[in-house]
Amino acid sequence: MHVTVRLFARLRDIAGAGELRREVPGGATVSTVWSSLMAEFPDMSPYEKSISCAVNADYSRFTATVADGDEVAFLPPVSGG
Amino acid sequence: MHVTVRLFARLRDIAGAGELRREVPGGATVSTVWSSLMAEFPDMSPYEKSISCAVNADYSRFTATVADGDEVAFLPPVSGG
Amino acid sequence: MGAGTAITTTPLDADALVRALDATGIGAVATFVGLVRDNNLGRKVLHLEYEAYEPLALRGLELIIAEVSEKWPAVRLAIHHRIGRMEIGEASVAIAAASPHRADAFAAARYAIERIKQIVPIWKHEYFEGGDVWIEGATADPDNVEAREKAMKAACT
Amino acid sequence: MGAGTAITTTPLDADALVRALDATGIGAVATFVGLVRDNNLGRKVLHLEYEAYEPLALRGLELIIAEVSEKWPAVRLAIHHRIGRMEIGEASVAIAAASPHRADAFAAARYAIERIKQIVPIWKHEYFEGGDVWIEGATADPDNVEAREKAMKAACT
Repeated sequence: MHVTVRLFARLRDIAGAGELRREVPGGATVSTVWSSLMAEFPDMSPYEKSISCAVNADYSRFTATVADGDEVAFLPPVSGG
Repeated sequence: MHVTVRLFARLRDIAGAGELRREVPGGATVSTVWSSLMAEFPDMSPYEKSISCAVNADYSRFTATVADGDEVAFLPPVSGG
Repeated sequence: MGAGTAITTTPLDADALVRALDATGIGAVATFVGLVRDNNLGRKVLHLEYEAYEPLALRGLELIIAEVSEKWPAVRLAIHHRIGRMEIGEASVAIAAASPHRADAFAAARYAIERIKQIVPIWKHEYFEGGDVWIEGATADPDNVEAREKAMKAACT
Repeated sequence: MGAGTAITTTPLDADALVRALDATGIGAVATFVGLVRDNNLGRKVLHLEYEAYEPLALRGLELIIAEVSEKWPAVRLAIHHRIGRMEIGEASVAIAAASPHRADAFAAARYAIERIKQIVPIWKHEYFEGGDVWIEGATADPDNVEAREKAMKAACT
């Protein structure tokens, strides 16, 4: 199955794109998606501790299972205001 | 000597005027002025504990001595804002 | 730069207060506007009339600005108070506090409104359904340490 | 009534936010505006660019409004956040809180700006003299109880 990965701020800079389409195994969690992303872009590793995530534009957990067609977003520490 | 007494809000209503010219003895304090005012307008007595005063448009104390021509103001509890 | 303080009979404009402040290095602006409420202590309010001892009221506002500068040196503060007749929903007081950082801007604006209610010689005459009454709040004494501490506490400092 | 929340590329207007709020029974309006500062951590800032995950950022603002309604039921709150390029002195965020009484209006506005900085997926790209950097603040987790308590504490409640 496939998910759309959304990346922002420095993560977007590291990947060179704000949106990636990636194949993931059935039963994959957000964590699975993040791990393959780190394997693909080692420069993202420092974000392991500070990243948060969203699935289909709602706050989510890394333990959440993803489904085919989901939009999985990784959020570096925010700095709005 | 003479002072100008300034009254506001309910004190003004009680006196029927916002400005009075009154004769005071030499060496009089703000307290002296207030006492004669209460004698003249007994309805002001309830304000004894809550009143504050100003001399020549500056915050003052009841113990302050007044001089000829001074403007002595009595301020009921304030309610701005 | 407009006036940092005013006692005026004309409608207030919080935005104008903000524009009047020196904006150099500013990252945060907090404003407060007090409006005439349609009810008070269970009474249906029809309108208000504010009276001031104008020269002393202006002096009181300047004193508050000095107190704020002492406590929060980076804050620029403006306070305008309206007097005369005001209808429901109209602004009786407007405060603007600008600062490099938000904590100080909030604290200064909050402190200022508390101090206005404590020490500035302005009186509210409430006309309600069935009568009218002078509202009497605090004994105006800028040297009252307890009152000042209460205002600081409200400002969360 | 205008929108209570917005993520927008157009300049912000705190006054418009206030006008958008239901004014029934209101006695106090507190606003907060965050502006682009000319310096940060000793760097001379040239301009900023804000990026958002827009649908989630809007959801975050709505969540903050819900949190405020839960804590301060009488408060009406509006939050607009600007994104895109902003010059020094321009407003990046505007908050308006209206309430019958001032304490709640101040607290709600103060709480809101803290929560924005904690949970809303917006990122600040700082262009300064000599380079540029993504500013990274808080890990966005609306369920983080400690963060929420910190925001409540900043709001002095």
